[in-house]
Amino acid sequence: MCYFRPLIIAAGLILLWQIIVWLTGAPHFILPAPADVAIAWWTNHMAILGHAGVTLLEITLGLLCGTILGVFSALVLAYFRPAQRWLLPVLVASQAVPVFALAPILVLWLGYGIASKVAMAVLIIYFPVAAGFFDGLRRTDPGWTDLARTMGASPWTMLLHIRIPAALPALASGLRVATAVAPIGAVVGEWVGSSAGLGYLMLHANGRLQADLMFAALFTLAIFAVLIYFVIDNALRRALPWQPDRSTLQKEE
Amino acid sequence: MCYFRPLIIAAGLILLWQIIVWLTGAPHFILPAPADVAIAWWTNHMAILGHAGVTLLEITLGLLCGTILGVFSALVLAYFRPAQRWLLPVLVASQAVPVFALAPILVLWLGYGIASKVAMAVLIIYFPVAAGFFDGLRRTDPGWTDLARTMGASPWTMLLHIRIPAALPALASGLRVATAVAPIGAVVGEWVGSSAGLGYLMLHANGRLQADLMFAALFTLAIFAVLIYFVIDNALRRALPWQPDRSTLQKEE
Amino acid sequence: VPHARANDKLILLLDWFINPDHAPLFVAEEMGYFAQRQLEVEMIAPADPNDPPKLVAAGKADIAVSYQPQLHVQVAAGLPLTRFGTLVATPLNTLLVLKDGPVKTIADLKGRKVGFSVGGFEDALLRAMLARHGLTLADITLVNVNFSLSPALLAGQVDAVIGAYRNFELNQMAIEGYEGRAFYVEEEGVPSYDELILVANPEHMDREVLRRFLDALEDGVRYLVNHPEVSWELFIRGREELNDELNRRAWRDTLPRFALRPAALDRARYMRFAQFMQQQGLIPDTLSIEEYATVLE
Amino acid sequence: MTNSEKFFQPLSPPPAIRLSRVNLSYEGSVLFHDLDLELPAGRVSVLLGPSGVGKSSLLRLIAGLEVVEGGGSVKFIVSGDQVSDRAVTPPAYMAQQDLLLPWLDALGNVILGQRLRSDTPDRSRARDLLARVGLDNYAHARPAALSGGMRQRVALARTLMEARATVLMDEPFSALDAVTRLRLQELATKLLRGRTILLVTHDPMEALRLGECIFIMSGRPAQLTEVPSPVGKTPRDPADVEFLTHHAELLSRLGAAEAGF
Amino acid sequence: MTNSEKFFQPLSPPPAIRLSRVNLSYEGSVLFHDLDLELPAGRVSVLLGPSGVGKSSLLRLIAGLEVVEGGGSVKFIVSGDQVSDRAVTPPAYMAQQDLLLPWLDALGNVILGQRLRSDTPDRSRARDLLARVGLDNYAHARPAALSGGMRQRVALARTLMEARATVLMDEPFSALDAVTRLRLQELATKLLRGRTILLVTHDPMEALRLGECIFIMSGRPAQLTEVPSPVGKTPRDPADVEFLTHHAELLSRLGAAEAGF
Ligand SMILES: Nc1ncnc2c1ncn2[C@@H]1O[C@H](COP(=O)(O)OP(=O)(O)OP(=O)(O)O)[C@@H](O)[C@H]1O
Ligand SMILES: Nc1ncnc2c1ncn2[C@@H]1O[C@H](COP(=O)(O)OP(=O)(O)OP(=O)(O)O)[C@@H](O)[C@H]1O
Ligand SMILES: [Mg+2]
Ligand SMILES: [Mg+2]
Repeated sequence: MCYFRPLIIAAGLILLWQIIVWLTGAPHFILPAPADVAIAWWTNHMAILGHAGVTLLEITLGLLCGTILGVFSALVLAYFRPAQRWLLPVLVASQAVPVFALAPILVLWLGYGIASKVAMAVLIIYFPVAAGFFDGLRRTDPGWTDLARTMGASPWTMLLHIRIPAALPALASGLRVATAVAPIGAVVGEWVGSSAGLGYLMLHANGRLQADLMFAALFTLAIFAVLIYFVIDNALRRALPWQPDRSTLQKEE
Repeated sequence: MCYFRPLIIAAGLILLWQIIVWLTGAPHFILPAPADVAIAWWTNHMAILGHAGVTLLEITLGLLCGTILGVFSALVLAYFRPAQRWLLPVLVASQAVPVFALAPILVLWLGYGIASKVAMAVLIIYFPVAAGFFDGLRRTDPGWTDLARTMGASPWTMLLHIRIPAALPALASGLRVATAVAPIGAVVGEWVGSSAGLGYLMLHANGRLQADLMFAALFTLAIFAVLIYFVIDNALRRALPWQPDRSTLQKEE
Repeated sequence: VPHARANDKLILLLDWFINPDHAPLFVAEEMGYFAQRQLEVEMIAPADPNDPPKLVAAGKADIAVSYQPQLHVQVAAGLPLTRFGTLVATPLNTLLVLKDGPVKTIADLKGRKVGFSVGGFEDALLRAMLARHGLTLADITLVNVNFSLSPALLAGQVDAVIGAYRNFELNQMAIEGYEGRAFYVEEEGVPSYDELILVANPEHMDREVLRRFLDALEDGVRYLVNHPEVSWELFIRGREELNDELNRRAWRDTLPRFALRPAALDRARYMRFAQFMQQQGLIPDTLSIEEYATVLE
Repeated sequence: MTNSEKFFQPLSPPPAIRLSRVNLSYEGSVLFHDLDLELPAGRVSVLLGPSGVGKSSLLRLIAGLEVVEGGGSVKFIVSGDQVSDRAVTPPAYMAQQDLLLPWLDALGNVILGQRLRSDTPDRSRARDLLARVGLDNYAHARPAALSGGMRQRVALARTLMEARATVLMDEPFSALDAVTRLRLQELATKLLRGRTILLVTHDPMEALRLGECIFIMSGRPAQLTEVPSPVGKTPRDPADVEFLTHHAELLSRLGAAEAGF
Repeated sequence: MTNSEKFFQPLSPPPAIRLSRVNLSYEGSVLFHDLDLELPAGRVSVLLGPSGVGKSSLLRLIAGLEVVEGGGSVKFIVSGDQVSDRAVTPPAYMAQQDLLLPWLDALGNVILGQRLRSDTPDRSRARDLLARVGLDNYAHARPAALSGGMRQRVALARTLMEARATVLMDEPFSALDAVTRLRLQELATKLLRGRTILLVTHDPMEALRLGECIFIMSGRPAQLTEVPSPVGKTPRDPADVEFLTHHAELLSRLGAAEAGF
């Protein structure tokens, strides 16, 4: 059952899509039917999978760097009052910068290699991580920190043994959001200028009016997104066994 | 002091920017110096403010609808097991859809008015809200729900009086992220065919290499982003007085 | 200007943000030529130039400004579209390099980086241009620079860019203090084509209304060519953000490129270009011209 | 007669509670194996036993918060052998932790049950109960601003507010000083008279003062033994000589229970 | 002599604790006004008082968790009048709530202090202490899987693990059954002998068994009264006649304290 879940989910997404096509009667060059997309997928599956590999690499690197940067930002924010006054606004402002403003700058500094794409993805990914973790760090039960202070904790051990573990559930929340936006982060990164990746493929297909190919790539990306999300969600639940977590609330009532 | 804070923050951002310009020696058509941008801002301030009004409206509507939709999604997810199997993947997949794939569809369904722009913004804004609140709803202290069950709570009152208040801090976390991404949500929304708004202005300026005008608009947007973030952050803290919340952890150690 | 009677409403999607390429449309609007013909034209700018033809094909707009090369691809892909007018009758596309850069001729591109913004057929243009100099696409590196065609060139990120407009990017570089060298595509082995055309959905279009539209547009072009200075004032009226050095220069350089007879169709030229598109593998076969172009009587 | 006393008028006959052959285990460790217990109707039963033996788990089981494993049952018997569903006469449950909701003030916590059942909250009765537990001035204080004993008193008021025919209380007076404890024992006995009560306590004195039946839980899987309780109406006077004998005996039994654990 | 007993060898002279003119108020309500208190060095002082009077607040104040308002001071006096800083001999503090960290198992919670001070954790002593509080089999259980009394015992083991010269304990035995309580009282007295202890309790018996000085806190602002404690070495035997007299007197004083509150 557990192994079929992704397939069922994919089937569900396809069904939903077909229903939307039926209901709205959208023309095929704007929203192609799943069958057309399936054909396009199959005809181009080598190309799609090749591009998907690139995007997957970007997603992975983006998530990795984004998480590290986010965690680091949150710690700095939580521990230095000036940081909160000066860094937080900068971080918030950074979220308002659109790709096209940043793209030339990133390319100028980082070139057209993978670095500029990962940087763009990181910009999108790190914020939910930083904000979630920072919120968690602000909310530590004062009872625990009081206890730790009487035990002679240094700022560092307080962080390591009390604040960070206590903020992990909040970090996990942030990571979940980050995981969900990571694929679009990678795609946006590819707009910065690239010659490979699902984002590039989509842009290209869009330019050539190959809506079916574009949606085939989009579908691949969506499946990635869902898979990565559930893998990370599962890992996070396993990593935090002490955390009350009802995956559903229905049974109880 | 409190009233000068935004000014000081703006000054800080400008300084940072000038330093980056000096350090990297980026050409002015890629990263203009603050002074040039200030001139561009002043020469075009009527246009910028006019466009800013449109974007502000989109941000507000996007945040409003996004929050409502996010809260609603989280509740559905938390309360119906099938929803979690079917809806959650769809929500996650929705985060992977790039603008250019969605723009024609949105225009097809919602026309050229503000609706399609707000819909795009909502797509970006609602997810952090939904994910944060859903996480909060999953994590209710089982002691409280047990107590409520012995008191004869109905699913509805359990939700209203126990689960929702207990999840409010997590919802607040999600809302903070949503607030930070709302401006870019509005800008991305403006790509869905528009003739007004800061996003339109930026894209327009970018196309014609008016980097100074683009950055003037971007700076306006960033100031908006920071202001909205702090207003909402403050409101959230006030709304949850029972929540332990150290705005900084420094003093304690 | 008579406004008394009920007008025919037209939604017109521009190909991109408002710029001097759209001058005849705005002059016609400002001079009241549309209104005189009982037309009310709403002009909307998209962020993605690929969207307007799709939306016209889907019946969400009446007219779109699009590109001839795209038209061939779109019709081949089954979109119900037809060209019924021309706005700019020559290519604007160029391959652009820095004048004092290492590239003096197209042959010098061997082993170099060429930037492009994904539009769908830049690689085909480039392939045709390179072929005349005994090169293939394998001899160069194509880089998608998406949002930053001229910045990439000026900052030395790429050695050339394809897709730059002769009336814009050259002026842009001049303003920045760089001199550019443009290789005009129609001089380098690509058959000449109409850069900007007007398309409509042949299934829904009201020929009589579109004809009136073209008449108004023709009046607009005529006035524009006869009174360029007054027209400029009309163009920037209420659009202050357009009033800058670049647009002024572009305005001047675009004037000679507008189609003076917007309704006219050169069938042989369209068929020749269709053949080129087919040779480049962009379309499976050359359709009969009736399938993608219309002359409104 | 005050508002709350009126409310606490004797009810229609309260149910007896019969546990038969209940089983419960946590992660492989068997807590209860075929455990039987009968709590007489309308009486105060007291449960004592070493820490960690399973007293709280038994209360949770009766409250319906743990699933009875392997064929056992918890029945609420109204009169004769007529079994009533837990849903009809659900027991009020006061947990070992106070479980106050941090976002509600003391008053809000007391009327929580009515809110959860969508009844109109009876604020005046809640205020009266808060006054009786000595918290008249703290009706609008949030739990974070209350001391441990004050929080426990709010939780007690909340349980009394439920006014159920069966009441399960897990160490309800453990955080109170001796004097307040005596006063609240009296209050609870008075307000809950005629209901079926199960009270967990660690204080043998409390057990002897309040208990009409006294059970000791010991061992793993847990066994229940009933010990004789002093005669006389509750709450009893601890100065009594008979009381002291009982106390000594209870202590020695508890010692034995502990040893066997 | 086991590992932990070795560790608990008498220390260099423990400090006396002197509070002079301390003030504390919460949201306008004055809890302490110019309060003075001297806790003798190396002795067990016991603090009793009605619920909500300010006992926990006093402990928090001594532990350095509340800021002393308006010129008052909390001093740790080593010998004669030599004042040592709190930082030199920080008191161990066992709060009224167990405050176990849910992500650590029992053992992890016990060695938390060493972890926080970046010392190498002494696992064998921690295990020994866990065994002494009766939790040998639960070293690797997470707090969520422990009963209330077991959690309190882990918190006690954690406090003993600190082995400080001054120890502040807030109702450390409140969730334990009578027998376990006696045993752990003995354990604590043995392991902490010769240290300066302040113990808050609600149980007059416990106060009389363990206290070398007994203080009653009452009123608002709170007043402290010292009451005479029984003679003899602690832990005392409650069966004693003198003990019973003391008990009766203490109860009546507590009643008075309550009435005045
Ligand atoms: N954070 C706070 N904010 C406001 N008031 C508080 C706060 N903490 C304690 N108080 C008040 O201070 C008083 C004393 O509290 P404290 O916890 O010291 O009482 P206590 O003597 O330990 O009582 P108990 O025996 O019930 O534990 C109480 O009336 C309480 O309402
Ligand atoms: N969620 C759980 N998971 C695993 N074990 C549990 C869980 N809850 C309780 N236990 C175990 O069940 C046993 C009984 O717990 P319970 O809380 O019923 O004890 P108790 O008799 O109430 O003790 P106390 O007097 O200390 O409150 C304990 O040994 C405990 O470790
Ligand atoms: Mg218990
Ligand atoms: Mg206290």
